[in-house]
Amino acid sequence: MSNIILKCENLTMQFGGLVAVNKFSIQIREGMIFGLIGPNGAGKTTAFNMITGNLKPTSGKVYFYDKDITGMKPYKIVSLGMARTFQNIRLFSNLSVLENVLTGYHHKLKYNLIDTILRTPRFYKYENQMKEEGMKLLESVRLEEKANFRASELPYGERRKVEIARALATGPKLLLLDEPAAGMNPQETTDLMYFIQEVKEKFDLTVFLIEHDMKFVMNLCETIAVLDHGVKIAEGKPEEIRKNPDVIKAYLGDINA
Amino acid sequence: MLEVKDLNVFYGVIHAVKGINFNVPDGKIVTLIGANGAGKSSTLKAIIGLVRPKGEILFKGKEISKMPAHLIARSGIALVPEGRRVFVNLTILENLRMGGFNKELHELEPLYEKMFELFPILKERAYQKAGTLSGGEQQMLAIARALMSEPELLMLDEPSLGLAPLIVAEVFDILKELNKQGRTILLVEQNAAQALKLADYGYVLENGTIALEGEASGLLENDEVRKRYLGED
Amino acid sequence: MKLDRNNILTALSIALFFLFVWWANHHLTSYAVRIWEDTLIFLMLSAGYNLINGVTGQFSLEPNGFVAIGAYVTAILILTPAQKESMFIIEPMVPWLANLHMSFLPALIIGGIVTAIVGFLLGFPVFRVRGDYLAIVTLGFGLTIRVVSNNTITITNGSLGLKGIPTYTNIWWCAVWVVIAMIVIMRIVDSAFGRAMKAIRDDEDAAIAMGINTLWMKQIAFVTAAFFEGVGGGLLASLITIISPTVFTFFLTFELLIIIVVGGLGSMTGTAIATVLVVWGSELLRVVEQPMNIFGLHIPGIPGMRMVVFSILLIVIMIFAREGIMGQKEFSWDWLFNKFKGKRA
Amino acid sequence: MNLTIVLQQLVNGISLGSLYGLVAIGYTMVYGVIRLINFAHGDIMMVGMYFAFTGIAMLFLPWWAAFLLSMLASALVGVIIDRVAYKPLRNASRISALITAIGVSFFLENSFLVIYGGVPKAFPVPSVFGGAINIHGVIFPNIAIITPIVAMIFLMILLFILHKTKYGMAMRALSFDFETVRIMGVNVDLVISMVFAIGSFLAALSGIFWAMRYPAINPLIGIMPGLKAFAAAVLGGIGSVTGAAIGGFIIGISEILVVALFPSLAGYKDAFAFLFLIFVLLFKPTGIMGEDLERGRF
Amino acid sequence: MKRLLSSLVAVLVALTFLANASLAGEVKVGVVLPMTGLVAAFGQSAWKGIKLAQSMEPKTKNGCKVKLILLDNKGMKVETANAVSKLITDNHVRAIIGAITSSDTMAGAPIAEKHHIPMITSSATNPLVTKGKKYISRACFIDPFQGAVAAKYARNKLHAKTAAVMIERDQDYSVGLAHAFIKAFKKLGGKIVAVEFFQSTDQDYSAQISDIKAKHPDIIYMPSYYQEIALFARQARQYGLKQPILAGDGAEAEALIKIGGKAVEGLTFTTHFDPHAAATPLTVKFIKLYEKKYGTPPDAMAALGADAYFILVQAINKAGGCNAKPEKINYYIRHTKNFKGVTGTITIDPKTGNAIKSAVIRKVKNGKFVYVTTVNP
Repeated sequence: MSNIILKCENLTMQFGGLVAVNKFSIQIREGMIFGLIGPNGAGKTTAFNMITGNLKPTSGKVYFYDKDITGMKPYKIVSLGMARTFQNIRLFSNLSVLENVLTGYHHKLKYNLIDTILRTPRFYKYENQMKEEGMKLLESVRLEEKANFRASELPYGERRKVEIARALATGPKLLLLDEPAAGMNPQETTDLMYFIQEVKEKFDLTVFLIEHDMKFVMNLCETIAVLDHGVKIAEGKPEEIRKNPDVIKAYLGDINA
Repeated sequence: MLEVKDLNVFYGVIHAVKGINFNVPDGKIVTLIGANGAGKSSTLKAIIGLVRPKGEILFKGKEISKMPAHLIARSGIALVPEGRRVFVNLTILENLRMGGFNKELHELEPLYEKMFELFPILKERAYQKAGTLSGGEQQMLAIARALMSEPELLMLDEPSLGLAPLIVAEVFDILKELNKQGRTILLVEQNAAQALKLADYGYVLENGTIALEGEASGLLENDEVRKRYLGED
Repeated sequence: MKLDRNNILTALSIALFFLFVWWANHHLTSYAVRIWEDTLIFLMLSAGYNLINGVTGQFSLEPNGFVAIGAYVTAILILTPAQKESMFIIEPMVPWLANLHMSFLPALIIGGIVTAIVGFLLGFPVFRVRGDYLAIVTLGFGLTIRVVSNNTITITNGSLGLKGIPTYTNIWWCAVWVVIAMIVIMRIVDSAFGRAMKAIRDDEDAAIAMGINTLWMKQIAFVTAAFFEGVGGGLLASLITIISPTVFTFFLTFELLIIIVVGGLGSMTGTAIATVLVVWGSELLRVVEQPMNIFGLHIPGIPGMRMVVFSILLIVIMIFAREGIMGQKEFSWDWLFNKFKGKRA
Repeated sequence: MNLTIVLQQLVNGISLGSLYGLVAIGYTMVYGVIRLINFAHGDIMMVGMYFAFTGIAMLFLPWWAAFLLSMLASALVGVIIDRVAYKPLRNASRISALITAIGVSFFLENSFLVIYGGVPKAFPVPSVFGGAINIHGVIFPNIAIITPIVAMIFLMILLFILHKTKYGMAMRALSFDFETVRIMGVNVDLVISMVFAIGSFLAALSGIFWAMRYPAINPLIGIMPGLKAFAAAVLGGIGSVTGAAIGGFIIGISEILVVALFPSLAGYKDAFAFLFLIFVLLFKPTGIMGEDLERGRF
Repeated sequence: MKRLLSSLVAVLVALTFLANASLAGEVKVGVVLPMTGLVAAFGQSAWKGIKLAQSMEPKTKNGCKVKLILLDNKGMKVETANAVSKLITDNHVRAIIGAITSSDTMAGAPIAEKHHIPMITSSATNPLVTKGKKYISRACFIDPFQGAVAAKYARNKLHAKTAAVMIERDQDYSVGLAHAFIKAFKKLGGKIVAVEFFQSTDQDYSAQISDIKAKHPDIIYMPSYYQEIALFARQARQYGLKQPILAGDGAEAEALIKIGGKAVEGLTFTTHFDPHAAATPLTVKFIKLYEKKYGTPPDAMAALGADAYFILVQAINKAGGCNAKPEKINYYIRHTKNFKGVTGTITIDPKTGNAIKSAVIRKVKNGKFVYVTTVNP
């Protein structure tokens, strides 16, 4: 039995009178790929934002390896080992691919401002070390040839990969992916599926993802939770979810239609 | 009804649509399918006049590619934009009114009634802000808003995006119904399977050019399409 | 510091720059030297401003406030106690300031440090808001500084201002400080800190998600800018020998804003080019106010036309060259060599 | 400090506040629609004053005709500014548009300086607006009473336009989404021109009342009220018309009352509006009536 | 873009040469005035006076044209310094008239001093402007004198025991003059019961008025500029504040009466000259020509500007006309004695460069400025 890496207890988020997420609880064990599905506006991204610290939950708790991280600043959560991507890929469009990845190392920067201004040997040592690591990371995701391209010059599918690589640079144990397959055709989606699998093995990750593409989620995830109108209506293995009457009623409809 | 000849769209140096030709015959549903970035949305934007294209666009035989967007819209084309883009700060009724912007006041009442008949959910919440609607309901509103101008050609940009499979089915049912009533529809979709099931004729866009075209039913059987766009091996 | 090609070339060009300063000081009219002094001070101010506004993308309108603080601190420190006593006719100066006196360099540095501290303290409240709200809040700060300097008579002498400030500033002081400012700022830009700042500019939420402490990065940019704007204020105070609250109006901020936008937001090279263009251009535009004879046609001088033409030029530049001269591009030796070899940068 | 004086100051503050409010509405509407801080807006106030001055003192028109013509001409100036200087920059970065706005502001100030000279002109105040009423020793200048009434009337008209006419609806929709409004068959440029026309019309109205209250006008007179009106717009929640009016009232009243109640702080008056604004923004970063900046408003 | 810029620069450079191409046989005089910016009104007035003076006396005694080169300083210190520097080293002027405000003048002074070019200011009244300077002189009296004249008049003629003072906090002119008045008024046994502050851009004085009203002073002293004084008077009278208002030379302008209307009736102020109690023949001539050219009587700024010009031309003539050396011109400016100028008889103290001249007290009566009395130094 492996450790529980992420635990949410009764997470609730209220915007004015609207309850976006209501008493959301899940447990994710180390090494698994966990999927969260649900229609638009069901509160999936809100749940994500509460976990990563972008939003402070109205009530409820988030634990990362038994450590209470509720309401902690996002950049601190990152340094604990949690990284994320965004629904509509948010790269630093004016930076190069390599520079995008290097920003991921920032929270463990080993030289300070004085080193920067005086260009001490320490600056050169760690700057070069970072760049080497960044290139190695890009090689491992087969993007090394694009290292000096501006992020905005890449095609869509590669941008998603860069975004994942950038998240990997922060050295996460848990990777959160917000609709990674959005806007991709079936071929690209299949590629991405293998890519996530590969990355997960290579970097020894736990993955938590939100997705719309049923096939993608069903094939990739070991456990799936379904969110509807802010409430978790089901959780289980893919085949269980597929057959769950509540899910069919609220979300899937007649899947063969 | 609509003839597109040698259409090109440029964004600065990026050549998004590279000389495509297609037709939308009267009373039919035509669909454009393809991957993200293939040029589908750009084509729709070029037709409605939101981007300035090179080439010829004939609507009911009249060249419209040089006209400003609001005049194209008035000539009888409506677009349901990608991501719905209802006016969240306006009420549902006001959204509909915006759709019928160029209608006389007395023409509006019967149109409202017609929309409420088609989409009963909108009637219940007519005086609420559109921002309070769920994603599926917003999609309904966006379609109703487009229909308010009584367009001869209805264009939809990815209406299924981000919706639960259940709602997607509902939306496509409505499109089928509209078509039955005689509305001509140009549909852009990534959800190729659903779109082709609905449409009469389909075009497959790849990198800004038309890679394949044919009867929708034929495309559904095409191996290449099955592999690349329906995700079947 | 490594002795590679780029560093040697940089050192050489700095030497060349100082050679130019030496030449200018000896061969140009004192008017031209004076405009160069203005240019260099403005370059320092805009380089700092560009760090916060262009590189970090925080739309701040603070410079006139910071320049004022630096100018006042430096001026108070280099004025002699006797001068201060004769100047403060309304109310005497607070005693601990009245008797402070020191030489120019420490006064400049203290001016910079005090400004940096103010910047640091100001950063906490203002960076709670973003975008246009940040603009209005910092604009309010500049205004507040002016009002405060009008009213804290025992420190600033109110609207009477500080007069007879010793003239230490010359083109050498300006040149050395500009080189320091440019080196420090460009080194910050070309480091992990600079990358983090640009990341914040491109997408702040994504930067947060990368584990970047965005408040801290904004603070580094803001405080660095404040330091150099403070030192620039000190140089300015000693150059014009008299300061009062009206020296540091919005117009100063707007001029700097124009410089960094015309040069290209985020590009220090662009800033340098634009500073020269704007400062010298504004001087050359004096022509339009003079009576002229062009091909026998006599045009009488219309006072005030310079500002009309200046504003029209500004609008035209914004409409037809909105990315500025350099965009976000930066001059570098690698870029030059690649260009030389005909390679893609 | 007795009650009568407080009352008198309150009337004063309301009247000043309604002038700020009228200008703030223009800021807020333009910002709401094209996301631009129209720095030249305060100068439109000045333009309105000079047009009215020209009408009365140089063309010898009856005052009401001069006022009306001035407001219409200022509305036209607003539209021209948008067409010439801002429209080409619709898709440019916000900062380039902002700098252009600063350029337009400089242009207006300096060209009026060249045309009319920098020497302040005495604004001819029609006798209807002169004089004062004395109620039990409390003196209310006529203008201080008329101003808020006129301002309220125009605010009501504006709210009617915004909420009950289709072009008003289009303005509200525009603040959310340009392209979608366009594909509804709406001539977006026309609607934006209307926004500028309305904003400039109200700014000129405010300018004329300002000039009757303080009948000395110069080409730089619009700067300070413009900045304060902008602070008022942000305070009220930029993008909200009612918010702008409320913000104007708050700044006008508090500015006058602070000086009245704490005369020693009079020197800090100009900073006060901004300090107040900063304070409010720290607790409610979107202003009093404002919603999230990235969403549609009005 | 680059091509556009370079051609722009080329055009500008070409224009500079055109503008600088000058004719022989002229004496160049620089003029630095705020023609734009917040104090543009004063600069524009002074320029009118200077231009008219030049048309009255366009040549030196030996026939050289006096060529005026006007540079705008926008009312800013940095610009003033640049302008002075440009005039001296670029245009090679032999003397400079300007600037208007004391602080702008002081920003330009060190440069003139360094190059030994005489600079004569028409209206900078702060005592520090000429202090310790060899090449800076002025055509106007200084603040302590004017403040004392006002205080004396208030105590002795108006028999005021108490006074309220309205100070424009961000104008050094106002602060300095108020300071001089308060000092002198107290010395003469008077009492200051209220000191009120306001800002240049303020247009509403109702709060200050309420406060003054509560303190019941005998007079109100408001050393400010005409626009503020007129607006203050209007509001004061509207709110029933009836005490006499006393002001300084900043009040003198037609606009005061136009803006203030009935409210400024009886307003009294210290100033430089009165056209009706004509001090010199030049006064009469100047006023006549001025009214003919501009349609209004000259204000103090215009008259002082003209005096600065006349004093300068006289000094140039004495120093040799066409070939006058700047040092020599300066010598004769500083040794101006009993010069019958527009604003009265002017003597410049060779040691300090300050003008020794009488002050005039005028008041508004029936919508016109009338002469009250002359106070000699």
